[in-house]
Amino acid sequence: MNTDWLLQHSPALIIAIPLLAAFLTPIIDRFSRRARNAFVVIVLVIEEILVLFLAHDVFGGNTHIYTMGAADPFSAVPAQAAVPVRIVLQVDGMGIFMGIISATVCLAAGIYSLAFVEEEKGKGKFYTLLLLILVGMLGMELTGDMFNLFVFLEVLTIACTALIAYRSHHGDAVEGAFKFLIISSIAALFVLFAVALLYAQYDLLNMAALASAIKYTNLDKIALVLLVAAFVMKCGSVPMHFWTPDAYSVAPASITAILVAASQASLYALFRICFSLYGVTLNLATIGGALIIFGLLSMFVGVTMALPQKDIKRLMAYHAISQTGYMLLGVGVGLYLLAKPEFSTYGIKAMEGGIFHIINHAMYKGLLFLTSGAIFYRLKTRNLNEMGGLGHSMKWTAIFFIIGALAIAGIPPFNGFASKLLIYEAAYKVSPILSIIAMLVSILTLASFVKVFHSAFMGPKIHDVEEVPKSMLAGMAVLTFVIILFGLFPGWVVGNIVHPAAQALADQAAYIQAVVGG
Amino acid sequence: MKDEGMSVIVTTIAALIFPAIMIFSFYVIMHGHLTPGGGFQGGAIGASAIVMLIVAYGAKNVKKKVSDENLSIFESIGGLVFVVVGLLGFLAASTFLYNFLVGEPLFGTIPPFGSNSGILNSGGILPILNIAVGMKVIGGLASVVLVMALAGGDEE
Amino acid sequence: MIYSIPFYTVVILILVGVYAVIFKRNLIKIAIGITIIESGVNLFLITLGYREGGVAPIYTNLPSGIKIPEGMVLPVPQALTLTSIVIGVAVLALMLSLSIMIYRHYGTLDSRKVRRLKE
Amino acid sequence: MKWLAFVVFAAFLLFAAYEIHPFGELDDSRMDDYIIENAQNETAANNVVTSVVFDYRGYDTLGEATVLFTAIAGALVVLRRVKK
Repeated sequence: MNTDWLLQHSPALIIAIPLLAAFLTPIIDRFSRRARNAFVVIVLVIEEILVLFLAHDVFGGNTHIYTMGAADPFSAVPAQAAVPVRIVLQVDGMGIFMGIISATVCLAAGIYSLAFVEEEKGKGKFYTLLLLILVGMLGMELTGDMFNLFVFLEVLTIACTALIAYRSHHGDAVEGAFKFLIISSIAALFVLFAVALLYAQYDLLNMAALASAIKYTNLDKIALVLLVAAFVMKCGSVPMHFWTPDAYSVAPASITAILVAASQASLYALFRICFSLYGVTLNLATIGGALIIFGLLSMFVGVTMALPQKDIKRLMAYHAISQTGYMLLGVGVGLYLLAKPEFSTYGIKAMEGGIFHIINHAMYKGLLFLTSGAIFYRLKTRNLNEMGGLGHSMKWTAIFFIIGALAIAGIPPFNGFASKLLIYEAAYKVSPILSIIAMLVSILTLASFVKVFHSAFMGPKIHDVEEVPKSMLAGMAVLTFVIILFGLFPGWVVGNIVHPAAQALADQAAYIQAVVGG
Repeated sequence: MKDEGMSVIVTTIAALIFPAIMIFSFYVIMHGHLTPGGGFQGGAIGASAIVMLIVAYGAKNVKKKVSDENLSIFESIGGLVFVVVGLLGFLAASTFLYNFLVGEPLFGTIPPFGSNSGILNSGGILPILNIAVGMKVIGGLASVVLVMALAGGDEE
Repeated sequence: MIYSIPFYTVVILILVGVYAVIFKRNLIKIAIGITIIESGVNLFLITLGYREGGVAPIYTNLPSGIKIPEGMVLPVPQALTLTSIVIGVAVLALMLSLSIMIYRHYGTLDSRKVRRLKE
Repeated sequence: MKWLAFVVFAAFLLFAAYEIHPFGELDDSRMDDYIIENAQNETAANNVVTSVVFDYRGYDTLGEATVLFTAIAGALVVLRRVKK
């Protein structure tokens, strides 16, 4: 059991361990609830450690390849064949970066759920599905195969739907889940159709091999349009954003936090398709421009819709749309500038901003949803008008909320500021108007959260409630810790985590080389 | 018609052909590596046998014999077998899901290249995975239909 | 043109499904629409694997005189189709469960009458 | 508006069907030819489709079994009885 062996096999283990645990959970649940809770938390912690362990090596500059079922995991292309035949897991900086997000958010949400989800008959299934969401996200993020991406997209979709509808005795939960499922399955069928179009021409399913063979025929362009449309739908950007508030607001809070990470997995897939599959030879400025427009619209529509909301989770869901806009803006500006040689350093910088914002957003939006869940846990309402004076009794929740709110508004000591600054700087190179709009949205975000804070936590004490249970506080503390850590050392984080991820996306040749060339 | 199920003729015939369908399902699963078919197809056939019982006898009567909980445990075991075989592939040999039984006495006979009449004892891990998936599909589809039938039943 | 009839069939199937999803109000009809789109995509996958005059890629009792590999149809699309059919069944199962719950809460399957969520 | 989207989508699909290779004449089949030729030796099974499903793309099948498991767990969660 040496570390080299573990490192080589960790891509497969990262998928296999939660999957095994998911199959075991219903069986353990029959014997003891306590054992099941301990088991789930231990699995989530092991998962986090494994992901960080692999990430440490990947960020050192190694891209990991793992060929499923082959005699040698590192040779993707068999000796007599010219192309990869089996499914290849390909872990580069960007993939494992998203893996860190997924594992961390699931860990926090898992701990939080111990007390949050009321003890009832279906809780064994709740944890099974939570582990399956983790499997789906990690499967999407580590895979190097188009059809496999589709399969894990479906795992993720179905597990998410089931958990959105977890409180199925409320009609609106089932309804939000139905909407989510319709949109997601149409998106998934688009992806499948696009995969079939690519397969028809090149007889390949491996992304790296496809990227090296692709010829930009009309069919490839159709496939690109379908893929982009599908993943834009799934990540909750503007033209197809209407499922987001419905689904986010009805799910249990811990699941909403995971849903944020899950829609970012779709965002990751979008970036992977644009950069690694279609890559540099495509007209980057066009795609970049499209992403910028999607981003701006999402930012603006999200924040303006958020302002009048009375339901705390709907409000936060609209902010999630607006924050997705920042990520699209950052990466879109990056693409746009990379196409112009004189600005390419700013291009990388913009992408770093966009990618850094992904992890920041997962952390602070996750934290905010968890705090809203804490309020719901005590008051049994999501309506802002019925809240008030909670600052007196729920001190820790209030503190966590302040940290999250300041981070989302981009106030200096917290992590949101670091990533937004990178985006502002680079967007300024494209057009000053972009930066101004981005800042304006930021201010509106702050205003909106000040309003929430005021109506929920300030004022006279009207509700006689206690602080939430310890495990919920622990779940929130995990995310707060990450936020503060990133806020205090943004330079280190950008240099050692975000930069390798951005580099991995921008460098298509290395991505192809890892599978086909080696 | 609600809970009691259908007439005597229907229930008797259903009970008679139930074992035949299950045997056919097992045949399709076991010959998955030789003829068209496999775990999913055979599993779907087996699940349809149970669905036939649900239709003929009524969901409540079936639930007395096999509860949906038990069926979903059955399914979990199928999934576990799949993952464990995958993990064995990588503990015993090289990678996750490696076909480590090729060349071994159990299921390991390599058939002669080209047309042959089929050797049941071949296929490496494929027959085992077929059985695992078959268990999964029988348990899964039957339990979901059972739960839906029960959910639709008690309207009042 | 005449040789591409399977592809046009695929297009028609997908369009029928999309029509049902966009214009129909009944939740069960929407579910059926998604299933039809899915059949279309599955049909597309399986037609991609056809090779002129090919037989099924199974060696058991293979007729003599078949050229390998040119005389066999492609196996990978069949495997992909199998996978996507099962995924479709899974999606359908969940969708129908949700419809049952919606019917239980609202007593209707009409999507216009179910929108209690909007403020 | 809905009709416009529908018509655009239809034109889009028809264009794809027009562009694709004629039925039965493949552009490329390297990966599948390799599988057909080597499946018997590598997986010891006569049925090439089964060897693709469980061996070459066994990981997909694992994912698919997971999808089924997930959906059924989901259906059981959604339809479970909650005491009011």
